[in-house]
Amino acid sequence: MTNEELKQRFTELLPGAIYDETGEFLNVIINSEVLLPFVKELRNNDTLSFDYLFCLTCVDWKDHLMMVYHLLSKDHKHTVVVKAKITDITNPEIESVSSIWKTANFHEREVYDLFGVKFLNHPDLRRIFLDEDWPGHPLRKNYVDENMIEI
Amino acid sequence: MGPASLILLTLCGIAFAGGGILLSKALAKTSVNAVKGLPYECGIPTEGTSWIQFNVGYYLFALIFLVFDVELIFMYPWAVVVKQTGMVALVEIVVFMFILFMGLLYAWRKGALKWI
Amino acid sequence: MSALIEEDYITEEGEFVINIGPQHPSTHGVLHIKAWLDGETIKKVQPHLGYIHRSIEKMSESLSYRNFIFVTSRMDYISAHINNEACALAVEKGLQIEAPPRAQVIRILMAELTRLASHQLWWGATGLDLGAITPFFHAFREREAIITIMENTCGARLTQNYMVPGGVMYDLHPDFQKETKAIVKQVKEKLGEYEDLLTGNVIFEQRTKGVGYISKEDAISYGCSGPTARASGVSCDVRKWFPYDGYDKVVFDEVLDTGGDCYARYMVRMREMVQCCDIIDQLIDNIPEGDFQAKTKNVIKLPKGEFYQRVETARGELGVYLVSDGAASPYRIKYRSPNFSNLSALEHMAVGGKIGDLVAIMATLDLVIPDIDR
Amino acid sequence: MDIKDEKLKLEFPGQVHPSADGGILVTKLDEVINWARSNSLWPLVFGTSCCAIEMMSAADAKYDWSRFGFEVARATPRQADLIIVAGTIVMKMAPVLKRLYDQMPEPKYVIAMGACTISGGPFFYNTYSVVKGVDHVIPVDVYIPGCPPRPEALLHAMITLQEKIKHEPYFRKAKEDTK
Repeated sequence: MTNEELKQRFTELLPGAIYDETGEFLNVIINSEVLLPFVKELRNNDTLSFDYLFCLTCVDWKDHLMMVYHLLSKDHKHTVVVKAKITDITNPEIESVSSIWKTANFHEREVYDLFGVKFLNHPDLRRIFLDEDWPGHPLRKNYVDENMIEI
Repeated sequence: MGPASLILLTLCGIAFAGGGILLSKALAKTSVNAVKGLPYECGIPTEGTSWIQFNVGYYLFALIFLVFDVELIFMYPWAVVVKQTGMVALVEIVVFMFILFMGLLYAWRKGALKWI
Repeated sequence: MSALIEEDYITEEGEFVINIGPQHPSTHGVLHIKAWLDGETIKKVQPHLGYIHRSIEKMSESLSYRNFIFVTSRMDYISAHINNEACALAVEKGLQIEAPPRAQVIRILMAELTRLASHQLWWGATGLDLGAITPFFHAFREREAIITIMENTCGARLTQNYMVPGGVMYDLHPDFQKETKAIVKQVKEKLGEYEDLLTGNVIFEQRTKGVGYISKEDAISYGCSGPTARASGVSCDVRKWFPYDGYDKVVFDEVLDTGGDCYARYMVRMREMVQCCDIIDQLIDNIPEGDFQAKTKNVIKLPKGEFYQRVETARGELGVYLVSDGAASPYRIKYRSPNFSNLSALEHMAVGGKIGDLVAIMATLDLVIPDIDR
Repeated sequence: MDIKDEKLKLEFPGQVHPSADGGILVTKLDEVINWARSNSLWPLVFGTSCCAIEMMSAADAKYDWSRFGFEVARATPRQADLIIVAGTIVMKMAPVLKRLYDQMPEPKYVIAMGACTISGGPFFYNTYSVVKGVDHVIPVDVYIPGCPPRPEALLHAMITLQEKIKHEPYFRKAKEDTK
């Protein structure tokens, strides 16, 4: 399906979505509360069937966190990037999608480890790279580390 | 070939083995630290105990091995005298091995050899 | 797969946990796997990562667009060229420039040589893991020859920093073509020898057939890519789906298998080696003339926005997600590494199997640990 | 680029040991022991990242470190005499490396292979999790620069280590370490 059809289908599912086509893929920007039902529909709907989540990450824009989900449908060969905006920076929280795509389990643990975003009802939310008692979350822009030699 | 040479042989054995160990204990420089005595498990402190119940299959395997090990021990004295005794010894050993072979078949049929 | 044995002899209070830890010959690096055992059968597998987490993504945020490329060859160092090519392509996508045709062909040649050398190292290491010492020495004979060819052109053996935004750093070594033809011919002859050593071996087949099965849906759901996914029938070759650098002009077919077990993953990589040789044969004789690098400014500044570039490394799909806010260094870079997702499927494949199967599964997953930890 | 200077002057944690001297008989005995030891150094199978591949190339037929007696690479520290730290050591890996080093029997030696083990290498700036140099964790005998160093460089480092072992005092009285 082309971007127009996709956009038209998404507005049916979620009227409040904002679209951005400047980049290579169609970006759908929604806020983090409505993520899970919307994304579950993307996965289970036969005409959309986004079954391959190939990149899940987070970008720290200083005033808000943006969760980015790159989705591809193996059957229909169309791609969409779902961006969930988390406004609460102090303790960011979002629904976990690991029940839909099993690859999200590890990716979400990495985002929790490096960004501090808590994923609700994630099966096994532990820090994946750093020790449990590591102060702070390194990839946040406000992360400060005294023994990191910076240039 | 009297008892003297036997005693001499055991003494030399003990001296050779004991000497090696004592020499290395005296000369070798040893470093003692906290983790030296602890078990090595890929660089991570071990977790939990290994004193737990494990599958009975392992015990059965060991048992069957023991049976054939002992069988071999009986063959040594047999091999020494088989020349003098002639055909009778051969028949004896065949019967002996046949009985043990039937034991193996029984264990096999009962599934003791099925690896867990 | 074989379910757990019917009655569970183990009383629950004694859980037998072993660490197939950071320093272990079969983990090809510092991957720590905690395995809960019942006798020899694996009940639960839990990979612990972070023993080689070198904070590459934090570091890339402070490097310029020319420097961050060469950090990625320290991530998946066995397919270093292809990693650098991914970053160079991402920057070119940002600048909307194209590498000249000669540079594109050189990039494809170097990428396929890297894939060949990487599969050979994987083949030697798999033999080593499953108890055969000789494949290791046979594999490194061809691999050393390929590395010497690359060394003559790029100057480095393992982490060849050769790809720059806009093309490649230098031109080819004068007798690059002659040597590459010789090595490709040698690899084609020796592949028969590889087959005799491992593929036909009865012990190898018993150790890998039916072990570590993963179905097509699970492979997609776990995000597997590369030979690991193609062995379960998932068509995911980035060179076919999203061709880059002129891969659409090259005739080769995507190697697919429906076995889904360790033996299928092994056979997919063996047949991929033949595909690499075919690609190199097609291109080695008609490398177009012209300059090997497009003009770019000294200090590269990408326009504000985000760019995603995918490449097919020897282990799967490497994605570079580059967010730039117009400054001289990237605002945020996420490397979607193939081994990270392939590893997440390890628990699905290993539970129920034996300890020896876990080693066979890890060998055929072809993991490179710094690519997982970044 | 304002690098804070006082942070860069990390103190050099290693010590320098002067070589010893002694009579004819004792030196001859030392030579025999050191000759035996230096020609049968068993490395531990320990590679964290890229340098491990160059170590494999050195172990392989073309560069072949078994010409110098290094062929037997043991998987457990209990039977290894030498750790070739091949690759970056990060903070989560440092206690593991220290534990492996402690569990090795005497005499044990360390070769720090690659720029990462000397000073953190390419991961010196802006990294929060890398140990800047492996001599913060374990005492090192021979350093090899390079990222990754060539197999010949690794062989040269091993020969240097063998030279160092050949001069090690065993029965001879070692001079007091001049602090």
